Amino acid sequence: MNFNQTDDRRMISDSLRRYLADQYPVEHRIKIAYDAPFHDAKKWGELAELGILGALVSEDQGGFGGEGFDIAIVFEEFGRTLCPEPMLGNLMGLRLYAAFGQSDKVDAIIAGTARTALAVFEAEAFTDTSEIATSATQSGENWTLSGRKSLVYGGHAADTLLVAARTPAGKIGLFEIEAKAADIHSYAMIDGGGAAEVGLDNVSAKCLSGDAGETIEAALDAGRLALCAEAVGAMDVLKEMTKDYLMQRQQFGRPIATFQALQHRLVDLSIEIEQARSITIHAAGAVDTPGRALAVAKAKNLIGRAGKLVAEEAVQMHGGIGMTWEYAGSHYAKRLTMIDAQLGDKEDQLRRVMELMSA
Amino acid sequence: MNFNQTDDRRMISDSLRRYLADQYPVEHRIKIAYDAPFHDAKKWGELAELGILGALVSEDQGGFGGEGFDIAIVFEEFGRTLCPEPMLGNLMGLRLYAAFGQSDKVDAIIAGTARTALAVFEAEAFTDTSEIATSATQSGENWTLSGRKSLVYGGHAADTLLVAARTPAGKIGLFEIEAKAADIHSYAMIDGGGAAEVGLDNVSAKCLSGDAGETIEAALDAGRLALCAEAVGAMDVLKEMTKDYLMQRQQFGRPIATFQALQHRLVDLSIEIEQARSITIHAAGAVDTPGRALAVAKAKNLIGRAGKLVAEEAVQMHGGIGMTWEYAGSHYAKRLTMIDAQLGDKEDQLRRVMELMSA
Amino acid sequence: MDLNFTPEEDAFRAEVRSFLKDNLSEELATKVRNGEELGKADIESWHATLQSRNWLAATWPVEYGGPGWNAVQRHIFDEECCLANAPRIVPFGLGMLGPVLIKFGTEKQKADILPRILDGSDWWCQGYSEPGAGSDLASLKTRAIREGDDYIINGQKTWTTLGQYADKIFCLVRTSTEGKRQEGISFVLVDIKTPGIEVRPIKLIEGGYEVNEVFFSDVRVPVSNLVGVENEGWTIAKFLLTHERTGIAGVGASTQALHELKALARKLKRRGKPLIEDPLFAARIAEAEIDLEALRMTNLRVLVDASGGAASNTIASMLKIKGTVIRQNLDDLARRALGPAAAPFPMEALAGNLAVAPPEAAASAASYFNNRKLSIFGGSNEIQRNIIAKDIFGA
Amino acid sequence: MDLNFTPEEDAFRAEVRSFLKDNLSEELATKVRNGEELGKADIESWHATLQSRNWLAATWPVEYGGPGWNAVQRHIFDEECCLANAPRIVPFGLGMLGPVLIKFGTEKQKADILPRILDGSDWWCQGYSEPGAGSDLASLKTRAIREGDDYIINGQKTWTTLGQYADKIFCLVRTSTEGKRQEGISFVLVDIKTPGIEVRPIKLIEGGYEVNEVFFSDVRVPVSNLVGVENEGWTIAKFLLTHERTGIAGVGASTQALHELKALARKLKRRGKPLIEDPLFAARIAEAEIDLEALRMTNLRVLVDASGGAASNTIASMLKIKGTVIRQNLDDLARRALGPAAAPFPMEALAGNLAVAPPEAAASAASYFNNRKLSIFGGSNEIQRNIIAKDIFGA
Repeated sequence: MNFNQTDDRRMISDSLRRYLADQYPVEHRIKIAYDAPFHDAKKWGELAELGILGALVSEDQGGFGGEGFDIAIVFEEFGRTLCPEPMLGNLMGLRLYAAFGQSDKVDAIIAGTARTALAVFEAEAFTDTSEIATSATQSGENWTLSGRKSLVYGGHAADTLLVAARTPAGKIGLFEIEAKAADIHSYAMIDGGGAAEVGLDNVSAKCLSGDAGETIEAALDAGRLALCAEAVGAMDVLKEMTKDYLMQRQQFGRPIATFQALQHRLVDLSIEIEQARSITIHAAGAVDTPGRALAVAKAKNLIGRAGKLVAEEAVQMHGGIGMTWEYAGSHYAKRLTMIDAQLGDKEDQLRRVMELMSA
Repeated sequence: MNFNQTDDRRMISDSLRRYLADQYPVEHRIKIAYDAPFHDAKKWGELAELGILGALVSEDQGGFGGEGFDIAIVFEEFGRTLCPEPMLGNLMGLRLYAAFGQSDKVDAIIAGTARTALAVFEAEAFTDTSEIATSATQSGENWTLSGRKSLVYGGHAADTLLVAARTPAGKIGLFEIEAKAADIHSYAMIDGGGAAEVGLDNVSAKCLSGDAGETIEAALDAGRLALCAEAVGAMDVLKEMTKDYLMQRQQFGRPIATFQALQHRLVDLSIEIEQARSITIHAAGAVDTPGRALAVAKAKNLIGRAGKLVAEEAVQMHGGIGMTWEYAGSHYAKRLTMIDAQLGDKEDQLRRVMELMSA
Repeated sequence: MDLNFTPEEDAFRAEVRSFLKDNLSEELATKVRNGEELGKADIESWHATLQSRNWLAATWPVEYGGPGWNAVQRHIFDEECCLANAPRIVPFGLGMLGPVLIKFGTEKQKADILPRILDGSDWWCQGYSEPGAGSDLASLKTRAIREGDDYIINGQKTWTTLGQYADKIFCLVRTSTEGKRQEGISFVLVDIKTPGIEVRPIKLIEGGYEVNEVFFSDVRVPVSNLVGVENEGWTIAKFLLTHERTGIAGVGASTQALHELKALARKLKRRGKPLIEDPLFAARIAEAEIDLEALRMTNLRVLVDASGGAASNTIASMLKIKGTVIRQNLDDLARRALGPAAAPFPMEALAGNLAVAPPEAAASAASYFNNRKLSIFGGSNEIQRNIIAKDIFGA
Repeated sequence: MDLNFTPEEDAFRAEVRSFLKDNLSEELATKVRNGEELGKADIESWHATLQSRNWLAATWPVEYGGPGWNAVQRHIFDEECCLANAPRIVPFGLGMLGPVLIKFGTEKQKADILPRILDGSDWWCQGYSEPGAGSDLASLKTRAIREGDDYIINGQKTWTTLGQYADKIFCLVRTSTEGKRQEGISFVLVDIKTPGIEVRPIKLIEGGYEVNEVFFSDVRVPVSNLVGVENEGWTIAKFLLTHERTGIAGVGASTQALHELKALARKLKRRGKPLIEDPLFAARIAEAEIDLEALRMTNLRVLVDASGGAASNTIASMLKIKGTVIRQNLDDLARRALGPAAAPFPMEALAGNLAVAPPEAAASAASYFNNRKLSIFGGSNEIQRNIIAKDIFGA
């Protein structure tokens, strides 16, 4: 047992941290994350050059990483700077392209010359794939898709979309479409970054798999792990900001950090953050094992709880300043809150744990 | 709208408070509550003389009270002194005897010359009556009961038992048996006072009603209201004890009441106690209305949550001394904790609220 | 003990309900229900509607143009307004300055100012908090130095709600630096168009604009604009802190939020079934409903008491804490009911022909974030706990 | 990053498991599982069993008769013992005094005392807390006054766990009242049969008897019983506070408690179905399992670190807080699983032919109440928070 990062990972993590600190100072991040195109499109190639995308898939699939710990280090750094680049959608898409042997696409995405996103969820199927209504119809060799996909992360900045749709056989298949063939409504999210609604009206598609349910679940779990790691990075920073604020802010003639009630509350945050870090490590170690679903569900549940606590307590302990757009802490708090809602919230994950526990 | 007690109720409440303070000082209570017969049998007649039992049923049923507020004032005083007399079982029994027009019994119980208890729950039917397995068999005019009743509060000190049993028609009937006809195993509870397991092996019984389910529910709700009021009384006292302890106990050279973290925690207790008081008033006002079930379920849920918080925080803030048998506070904490388990705990009550809410 | 409203109170409720039914437009109620930002015109027109019935200044005595209601009536009025999705009355003139003038103002001040509050001529805002003096109000630094018949004011106020619409601002300013911190503070009325005043918007966490910074540079104000006694403004500040705090629990607003939440949970589907049938989610709604039921009763206990005397500071602080916790929990549940669809900015969620969320819930995340302010502004919940602790421990 | 145990560690685990299978009697394991009070003989015989394999003094170096395990091995051993329902090792001689002597004792002390701990000749207990000095240990008042070659000890200790079985007690006593409160404290060994010592039982909240008061009246102890330097006992106290705190999280015990809880929830029925199918109850079990999973990993992170260096005080305090909260939550769930059947005293619940509760759960309420001590004794969770806060804020 060993909790040290390998040298390779430490290098990626260090260089990514330096790059993001340099290129995404928080004022810049706040400026770009809420206005179209909701990220800094020019930077994508540089991130690819740093090897970030290659780190997300394994060597035999064309990358040079792909383990849970690789995903975690990339997204933890993203969390530290609230980087709004559409990495989540590309992570999930990349892993699906890789799983179905689309090596050209994998190479292009790793090189930064193509971007993709995964379109799974729908207004009445936000938490699992069982209620997917988008349908795939086959006519000879040609497939077309009809339906509506919701909250497609990175869908605003993708060349191709991977769409989960119900096949005539009743299975969940995975299809690739050109983004421009769909009706795409892009928007900013309240915590920054973009997503899209995707309307599909007989859109012509390429079938990657007619029975992709379990593979899609694995890609979603990779995404959930990424969100956990992102949250850990954001929590660390927000906790530090809160601590600094408490030490600097004076009330009743002394720093409010000297008030025991606030001290104990910050201690409780710190404990939950350690727990969040631990469960994320646990999930990262399990993401390629049979224990994947349980470990990831556990992690995202705990992250959801810890993130909410950290966000709410940080804002409360900051007082008014924490309520302002101008103060970076408010954006960390929003991100931590809204991460929970992505790819199934803490109660959805708890339900998975309960199901796997009683099985 | 008016939150003052009537003069009659204030008189009962005042005289009961004086009586209990005089007769059940906490050292005495701790001595009697845990050893057979788990209460002070000599005192029952005096309580009856004070009019406590008469206060629990209405005038047209032979008493002189019977409203929710009457129940509440009696049990709040019981809670303040942790009085271990088997009043809960008698309350529920009395209301059932009254509901089914057994005026001789009602009179005897009010006079303190007879005691009863309600035997409803079973090992696999602890929360509602739907799973009751105890069976009633009719042969001519004669009924016999067979089965096993569990946690019969006051069953250790009753002359007659009212037993809920399944009739041949599949309904829940209510039957009266002589206590000595059953196999009774009495025991102390960890928070004081007694209860009994009741084995029934073809015990001859009198049928009060062949379809008593809803009436039994109403009696149980009266019991739940009583438990809520008892908890409010106990919480008030335990909070005061905790406050006094914090002000008197010195650590690091000053009273621990000066530590802000502890102050804020005692404030949070105080708020929950006010909420508990309010929801109990709400339930007391609703116990004879169509809103009874919802109001009582709400009250007992909140009481369960508040009681646990108050008990755990009081022990924690006392430190070691709160862990000792000798210190009265530990018995208040136990009572507050275990009240939740009686007649359906906070989650059982929450389930009732959910059902009534969605209906 | 009698938990029923009197027949008179029931009749009053019916009267209010019927008035709202006839006078609150569907359009305005929908805006309120959907959590959309109201414009100045929306608010002014609603104030005028209420004033047409003499119901605008709920806490004012009849002689000054109020309806002369007692606390229970005010509670009923508030509850009905919330249930009907009426806009909240902007409190700075009506709920704060009005009562202050009625108690501390000169006859001339009352005669000049009160009617203009009622008829909407003046929109008042509040200049209390400062960057370094939020919950610790007594440490305020904005100076007013006497120069002949004027004060010259320099300093900065912040968190001035709806200051962007205001004609006037009432301020706490420091007129003396001697004595204890609470001494030397005065309560002064200022025309916001006076030279030297600048109002700058503060954008809040969710992206909305409702509070401001107000800067004072050599702002000249006639001494006749002083309310009460110079250097004794702290008395007025304390009066406002304890005045009419029975509405502080927000029971009406939370009741309406609970209604909306349940409607939403019946409408939205998860795993093929209405969300309200999900036991975990339903359990949280039920607990919120129970907490609110208890708070309603706590509030009524205080109200009925306050109809005769004054509510204690302690119980008011309890109502503030629990009321905000409950409201924030309801907001949290509404946001979570939507799942990921809560994420887009409200306007973007509804734009185009691919709306992400139902209109009445599109602002749920924005409301959740915005309402984090409830436990911070107006004396943070930490300050409220300190107040209660002082009462409990007598320290 | 590698979250797997090494093949050597896996082999070690198998070895421990097999030893427990062969050497832990069903009868003793059942007692432990059911939460029954263990007698002195139970404990002594189990200690002897472990000592027969040289596994009793887990933290001692080989030269003193320990197994020489590293932290990960100790963790594996502890986890397996918990899962097998082995009795906990009584720590006062083995986990506390032993390491103190090994670090601070004279050669004679080590030679005289350590073997008698291992072979069970001496049962040690701890004389730390006093009525006025619980979490604030430095304020202790028990005096030891030098008289020739003896100390004369007067004072009172409390919360002395299993003192009723003890032959010896190690105490912190005040040998000087000069300087700071932490100065002037000494660490002294006392034979509990010395004239002037009285051990009185303290009955705990749930009715059990495991702690005591120990009174000292002119108790004469040879100066050679001093460990370390006179007036520098605080160094030893601090050493003990930070020594081997990786077991502090109680991960093994909580894991076993979770297993038992799930088994119980599968066995008990509510509304005709196993309790584990009740979504609200299952959700609480699931959350407890998640928290424990995270704690296990936090603990391993510390352990692996500690195999090389020392665990930080802060993280040890975090493990204590979270570990006790999780354990207390599991106890709470087990108690609630039983519903009202948790109420009878354990012995009464099982008496007669009308047993109220399953034997393995009959003590669940008693355990719940007893384990409220976990967050109080050994430095309350409030003190742990103070320690962490000091680290965070550097104050």
